[in-house]
Amino acid sequence: MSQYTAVTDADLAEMLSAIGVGSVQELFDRQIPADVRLGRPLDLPEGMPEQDVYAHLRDLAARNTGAEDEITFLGAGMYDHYVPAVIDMLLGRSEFLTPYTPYQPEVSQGNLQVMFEYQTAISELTGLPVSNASVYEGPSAVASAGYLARLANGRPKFVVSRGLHPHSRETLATYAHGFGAEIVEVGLRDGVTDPEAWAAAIDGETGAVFFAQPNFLGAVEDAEALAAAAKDSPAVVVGQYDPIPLGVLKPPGECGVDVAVGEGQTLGNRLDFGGPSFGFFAATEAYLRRMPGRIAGETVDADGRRGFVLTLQTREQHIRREKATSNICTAQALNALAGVVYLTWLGREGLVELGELLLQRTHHARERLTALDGVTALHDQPVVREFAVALDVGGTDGVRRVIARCQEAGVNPGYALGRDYEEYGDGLLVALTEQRSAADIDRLAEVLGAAVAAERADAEVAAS
Amino acid sequence: MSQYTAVTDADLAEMLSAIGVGSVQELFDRQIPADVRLGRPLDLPEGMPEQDVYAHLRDLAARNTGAEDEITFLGAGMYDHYVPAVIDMLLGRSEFLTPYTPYQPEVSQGNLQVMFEYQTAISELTGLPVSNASVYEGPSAVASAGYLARLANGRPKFVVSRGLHPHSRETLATYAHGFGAEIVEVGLRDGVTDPEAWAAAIDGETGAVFFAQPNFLGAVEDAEALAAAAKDSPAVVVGQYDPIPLGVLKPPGECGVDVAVGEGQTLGNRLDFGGPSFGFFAATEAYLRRMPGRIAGETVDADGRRGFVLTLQTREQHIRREKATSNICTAQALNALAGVVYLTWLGREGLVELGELLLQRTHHARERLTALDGVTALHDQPVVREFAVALDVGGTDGVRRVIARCQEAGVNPGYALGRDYEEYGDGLLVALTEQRSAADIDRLAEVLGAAVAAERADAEVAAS
Amino acid sequence: DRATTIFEKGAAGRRAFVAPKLDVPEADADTLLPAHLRRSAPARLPEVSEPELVRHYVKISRRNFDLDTGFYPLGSCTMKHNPRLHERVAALSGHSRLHPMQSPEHAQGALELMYNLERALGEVSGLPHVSLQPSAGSHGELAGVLLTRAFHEDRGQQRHTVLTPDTSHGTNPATVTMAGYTVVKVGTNVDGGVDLDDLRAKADEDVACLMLTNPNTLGVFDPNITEIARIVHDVGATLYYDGANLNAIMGKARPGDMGFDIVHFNLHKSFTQPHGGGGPGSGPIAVSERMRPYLMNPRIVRAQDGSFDLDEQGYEKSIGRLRGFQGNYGCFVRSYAYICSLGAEGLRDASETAVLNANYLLAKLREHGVADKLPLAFGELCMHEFVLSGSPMKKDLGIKTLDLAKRLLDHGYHPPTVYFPLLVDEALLVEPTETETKETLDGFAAAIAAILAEAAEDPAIAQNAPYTTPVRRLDEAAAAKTPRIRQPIET
Amino acid sequence: DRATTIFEKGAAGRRAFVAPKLDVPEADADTLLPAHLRRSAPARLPEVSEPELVRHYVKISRRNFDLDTGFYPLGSCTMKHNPRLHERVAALSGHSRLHPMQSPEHAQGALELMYNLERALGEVSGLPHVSLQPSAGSHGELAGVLLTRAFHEDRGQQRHTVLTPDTSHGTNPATVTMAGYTVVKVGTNVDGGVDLDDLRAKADEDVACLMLTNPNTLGVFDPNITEIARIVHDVGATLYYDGANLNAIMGKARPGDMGFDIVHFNLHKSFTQPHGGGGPGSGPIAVSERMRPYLMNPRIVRAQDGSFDLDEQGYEKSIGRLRGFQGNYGCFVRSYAYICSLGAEGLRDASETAVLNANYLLAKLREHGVADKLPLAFGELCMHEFVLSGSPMKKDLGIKTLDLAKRLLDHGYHPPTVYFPLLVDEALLVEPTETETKETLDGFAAAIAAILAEAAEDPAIAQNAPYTTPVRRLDEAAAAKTPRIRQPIET
Repeated sequence: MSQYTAVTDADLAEMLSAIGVGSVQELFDRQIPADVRLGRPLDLPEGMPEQDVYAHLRDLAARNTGAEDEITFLGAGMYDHYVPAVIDMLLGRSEFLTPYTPYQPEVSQGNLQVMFEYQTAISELTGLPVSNASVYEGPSAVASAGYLARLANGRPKFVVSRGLHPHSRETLATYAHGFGAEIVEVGLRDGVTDPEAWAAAIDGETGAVFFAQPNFLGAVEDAEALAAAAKDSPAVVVGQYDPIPLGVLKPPGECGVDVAVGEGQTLGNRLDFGGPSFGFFAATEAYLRRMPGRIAGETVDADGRRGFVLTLQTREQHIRREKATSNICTAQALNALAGVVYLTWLGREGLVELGELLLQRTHHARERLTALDGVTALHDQPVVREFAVALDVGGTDGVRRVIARCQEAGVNPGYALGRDYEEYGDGLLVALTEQRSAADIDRLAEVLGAAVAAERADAEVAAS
Repeated sequence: MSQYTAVTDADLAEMLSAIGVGSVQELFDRQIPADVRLGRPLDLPEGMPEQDVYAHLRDLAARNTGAEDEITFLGAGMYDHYVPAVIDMLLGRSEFLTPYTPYQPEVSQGNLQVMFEYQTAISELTGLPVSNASVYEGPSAVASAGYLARLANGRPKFVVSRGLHPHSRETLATYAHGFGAEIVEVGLRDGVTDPEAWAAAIDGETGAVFFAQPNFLGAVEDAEALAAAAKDSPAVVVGQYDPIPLGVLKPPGECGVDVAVGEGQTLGNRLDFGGPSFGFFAATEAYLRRMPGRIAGETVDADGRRGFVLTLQTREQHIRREKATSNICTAQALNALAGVVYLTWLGREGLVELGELLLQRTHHARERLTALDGVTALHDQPVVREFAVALDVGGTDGVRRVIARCQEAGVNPGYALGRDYEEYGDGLLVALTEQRSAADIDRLAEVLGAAVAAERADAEVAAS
Repeated sequence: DRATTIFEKGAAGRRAFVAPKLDVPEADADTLLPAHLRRSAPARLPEVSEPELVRHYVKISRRNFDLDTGFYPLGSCTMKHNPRLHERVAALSGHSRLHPMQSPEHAQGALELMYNLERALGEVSGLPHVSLQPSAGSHGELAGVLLTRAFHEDRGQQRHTVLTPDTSHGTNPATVTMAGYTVVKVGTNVDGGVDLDDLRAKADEDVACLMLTNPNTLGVFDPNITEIARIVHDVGATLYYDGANLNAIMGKARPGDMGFDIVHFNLHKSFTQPHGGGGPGSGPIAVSERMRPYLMNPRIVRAQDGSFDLDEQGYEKSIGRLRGFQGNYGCFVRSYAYICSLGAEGLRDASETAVLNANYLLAKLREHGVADKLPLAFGELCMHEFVLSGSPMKKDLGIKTLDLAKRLLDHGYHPPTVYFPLLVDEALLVEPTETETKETLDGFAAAIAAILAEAAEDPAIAQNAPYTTPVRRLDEAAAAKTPRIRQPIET
Repeated sequence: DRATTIFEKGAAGRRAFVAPKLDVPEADADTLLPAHLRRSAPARLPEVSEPELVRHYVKISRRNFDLDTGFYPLGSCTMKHNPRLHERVAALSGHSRLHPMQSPEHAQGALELMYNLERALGEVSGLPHVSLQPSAGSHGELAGVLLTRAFHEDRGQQRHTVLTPDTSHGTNPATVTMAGYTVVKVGTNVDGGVDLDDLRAKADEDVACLMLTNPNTLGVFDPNITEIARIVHDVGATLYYDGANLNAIMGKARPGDMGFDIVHFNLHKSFTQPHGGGGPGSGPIAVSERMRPYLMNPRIVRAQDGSFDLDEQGYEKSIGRLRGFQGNYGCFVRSYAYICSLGAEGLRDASETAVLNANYLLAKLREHGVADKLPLAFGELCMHEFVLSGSPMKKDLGIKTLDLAKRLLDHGYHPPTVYFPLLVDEALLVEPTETETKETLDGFAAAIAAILAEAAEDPAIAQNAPYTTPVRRLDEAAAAKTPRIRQPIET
């Protein structure tokens, strides 16, 4: 018996007697062949009282530098937005936290309605009529869009902008290798997808095209133009979107995008070192029955009252098995709840205000940093919440050292682009959220300026 | 309109029209005379977005040294026991967090049952048949017991052991000055209430006697003997108990105590810099109708189903007004909920195990510290979770400096008794909880030993 | 199902707690603690696993009505929305695990917070000297009356009576008695304010204090407040402000400017603490210059260098302590966060909206034509709350205020306060608060109208309500007659 | 009341969000973002105040059945108690606000936690090489089949089929297709295990893998597992272990010791994550030595000095990434805390009690004489779950398994999984888990018996159940026919 189990000695005697066995071990001995029974205790540490587990996990936490421990401008796919307290409270409610997938809709109306509301919010955000109730996260959502295209048109070629998040490109490649599709990558020019190379890459064998908005360098792409280039091909046009900038950016539904996917972390979810969060997945009406994952739909009960159910389940693995549109089962219901609560908390005006604020602060930060010695803009495209600069410090190793210098001063200046882009070895990707004030930007400029100067001085000394 | 109010411009127009006034200001102008209207904005800072309020409160928190920031042996009335996570979760539920006093029992059965269960738990803990549903906190519970005695027998003299918490003695004195009772203090000898002085102080004019178990020096009193000394007087025997040691100590109900009160913080409540917590208040049957505060009782509903209500309300201020047994209204329902959940979490065996563990660790810590140069026991009485030592460092200022030295090394060694007891100017009160391990005790011995030695060395230098 | 308590659940030997190991050399336990001091049998606490514990309390929690689920217009209690940010910031370990005996140098954040809160409360009340110590409003009242006693004693006077209007909260007279004074009631005039003639007749040199709420429990702001203050001060008494109704006037008027000497705040009302099923609360007091010397110690002081300290002797003529430590700090954190969130403008908006909502609800009830059955007890307008009299309803429809209240439960609303204030027959004290929407107020007014219409057809429906609640009407008389106040335990 | 969504609440202009002030010099917004890239009209999100938001979601939450309120024996889902400690530790800012791109030097605690968790999972499964990356069980399955593909390709082989038993979870065949293979079903023998003859017949050089659950979804531990492994390995295929049922064997038997090459864990099942209404989950995989080179990158490595790093090229023949970043770290924290709390002995106790509880419930149902209406589909005993067939019940009493399930809702229980596994007619898959008490199991068995007795009298009662739920039976066909999958918004 542990703190979580409840079989007292008296219970045990009664239970064994009812079953008709002499011991618990007998239940195992009679069912598991001796040669595969584990004849020893697991080689794991002894269990601990709650207070000690807490202390251990707290000690581990203390050995991480979180967003409360430094002024961070790290982005590159996840962003330190403020998560309002109502989200903690609602997600902590047993009623949302502990049920499973709403297989019994009569006692799952809370979850099902949340899904329905979430789908509505995503549909509004993307300007697309169809949303599922979430997939795992961003990059696998991109890969799932690839599988949708594979099922929809069977064409073997995927044209992928190099502006997509590196993890999205890698994940798509992993999936595509399985179901048999070939990736053609299109490079960036002036910070955005090279329009000519993009158009040239798309042909009758193209099953899907993929771009990111904004792209990994923070640049706003001309999504309409990218989509238009695929208009005459069979390709499914897939856009990977950062949802927060959609407060000010033209939505995919108005740009000719067929499937809009993306990372939902920024919508009310913690950073959590990368997960759990959720991926959103929205599409035009044409792909409704190709969608992966759960979808909630409205209906009525036996008394004619409004209610919600999981619908179009014939797409899903538990019904269709090998013919399913996806193998996804457990997805991210709780994280999607955070998403719709966050969007509700922001509200119609708030999302726009947030976007406009980021636009101004990002512009200001770009101005401030590119005014520093040794710092230049990597591109001049419009940016909403993230931008890239080049540091004249001799490439990726220099950039990494500059970052380390800044972190020593309590500022994390961003992401070294050289980790993923050889061609931007001197690149630094700087992200803003509403939690980074003008004062924080000043501090970044001060610390980064000093770090670049110090790095260059050290390099000179080393060279001399 | 703020984030918490919801009157849109359209709402406002409709509402004013329904009321028949032209503006909100008119509602005030017509009701508040001009000469007492505030004709200017309040001189307070501008409101802030949630993220900024969070950041501000976090910055303030960071400027405190909490029990997560040092190894602390501070006690002296509140103790750093581990608060299990189930308590946060249950207290955070809207259903417990946000209702008010259960004036409508039909929709307050949750709260009322919690009160009933809490009363049962306190009754079991104290061995007394009657418990109310909580009072504010420890020291005011002592004072409330004084008021009960005042109403019960009207005698003007309170005999108070100097072993009571200083805050309890001060609070009792403040209250007693109001309702007219005189305090006679009985000193300590060998760490416990001087039995002869105690017996001598009690007479026919004594309305109540007060002792603490364990007392402020951590010593276990002979409660039975103290109570017996008052047997032939009209006095109400009041014991102020620390609830955790009641796992191993003889309960007040078996010691001749009439009213047992105490600080409930240790039962599942946070330190919170001193509050909110709760005071418990238990008594013999004779005082049932003299009890202050809410009491829940069992009854049946119109269909014969078991239910709970506030009962014996004719004691209370909202019914009896100036004839009430107390003026208490809002008390500590949520903290008392933490108390009963904590006692349930510990369980029948757990409370005993905890007491035995503290007994051993406290003994060990006393042995370790009194083995240090310059550290001696202040008394040799049995101790359960706290003990007092004397530091040979020249009095209270020296003790304070020793404490500061220890804190610099990350250990808070305890409480300087000289803050409250002139006669123990060299005293240090050291408290244990289950969160202070043997390794922590070792560390304390090491740090305290070094600090005492350093203090004495400095004193020698200064003297020479 | 029969309600079962946690003591009726579980089984011998089950547990949620895992004890830390004995990690010190084991000494003989009986030597450490001799038998005559020892407990002979363990307290018969519940024996359950963690899953059982969680399920029990989650389940019974759902037998409560709560503010997050529905409208809770409980007059005089200010059941406004509780922002969840406050729970988050109060839980930060630098606040929640700060020991009250920590040295001030290591509690600078806490002391600054308390200092700032004192200043904010001083500004809102117009009384500059603040002590945060009292644990609740009633505790603040006791502080105020004991301050009054100290004030008079300091002047060599022994006064014996305290005046309280007949509209006052029950805590006022109860406090007066606890503080060793005798209550003298003052009447109410036709407008719902203090009867000035009665006051003048009773105000003499034996009066220590007049305790007043303004607006009072009728929701009426006393227009004669300046005159009242003059009368009271003329006989050398103090004027005490019961802050329960402060939510009506934040940023609009200040007790200090009206002539009050002492005010208590209910942080859990005006400054939105979760009410927790009846606590915790917090009842700071603010006082005028002449009452300052008697305030409770310790006092928070700020040094020249900006650092903070707790001065145990800060007030030399202090009445002393009213409780342990520094007060309900966890509550201070929440209310301070509230003040930071709203600022001056937000606090004023709160009071303005509270008064707007109350008047709108009153108007809406009139629109529904319920005024003849449930007339407003006094006046035409109201401040943040109003009192209806159910007397005509009882006479005409045969249902009492209690019946109306119980029937409201079936409509999904928490009823207003009933049978208070005492001077109004069949009183219904309604306080909607500023955080409710117009839609909610509309729905509530419609529900009242529907219940009255229903009663006109069949009063028995309301008389036997509620029907849809976890239990139906409970026998309170039986509970009081044979008190069963704890679970019997057999083993 | 009609269910109303958040989009039907509130009013234009209301808000819960207060935007931070523009604190930088304002630039011309249209210059920063040209019109052709701009949104022309805002997304029509809800407009509500914070109180409205809270009340809406609190209210609808109460329309869910949840594990903290009642028994939830949903077979194959392992609905065991969720310790609240896990939520507390996961919320610590050092975990919850750790950026996934933080440099490893600044994430040593996180990497150590993941490293320790990998080792623990390796020990529990008997397969030493672990990747925590997959987001859920189905994602782990995909990883496993893609690893299998890489394994064969590395040997120059293109195989085309994957074997799955007809008892398998639906995710298995769906995964096979996604990974570019063709499903070949393998039959079940009379004991509920794999039909060895059928397996031998189908196991050929074109088979890439056999995906198996053991115990399988019938709750049957396949006694021929060693022989099965031999057959599979003899044709050069891999053997995949679907870890959904791991809760039956922790500390008792290990997939690695049975001959499996790859196993996925459902942290949200065996290692108790809150299920969140359908996620998040986490689906780490563990593999044998020969599968190691193909594991997903990045790999957590420990240096000589004890420090940890993320090696993006840790596995040279890696199949690549399956998602962004390092996996669902928030889930790792919780499951790691669980393993720390229980230790070796506690995990074994969990599985032993899970199996004990399942067999006891089965025995109790027999005691109630329900076995003739709801016979056990296979065998005599079971592991942690068992499958009943409602076929005789349907024939004799006229109620289907679905009716029984719906009627259980009226008794306050969440029903078991219904109509799965597919090969059992009218299947009812019951998994009580180890965290339930004997009293709960007794109550559930009695409820089943009562429903059968009731149906013998009047089957219409169950046929039309439920009656006491927030809504009654819902028209799923209508929902699928005319999908309404979002709220229409007018303005």
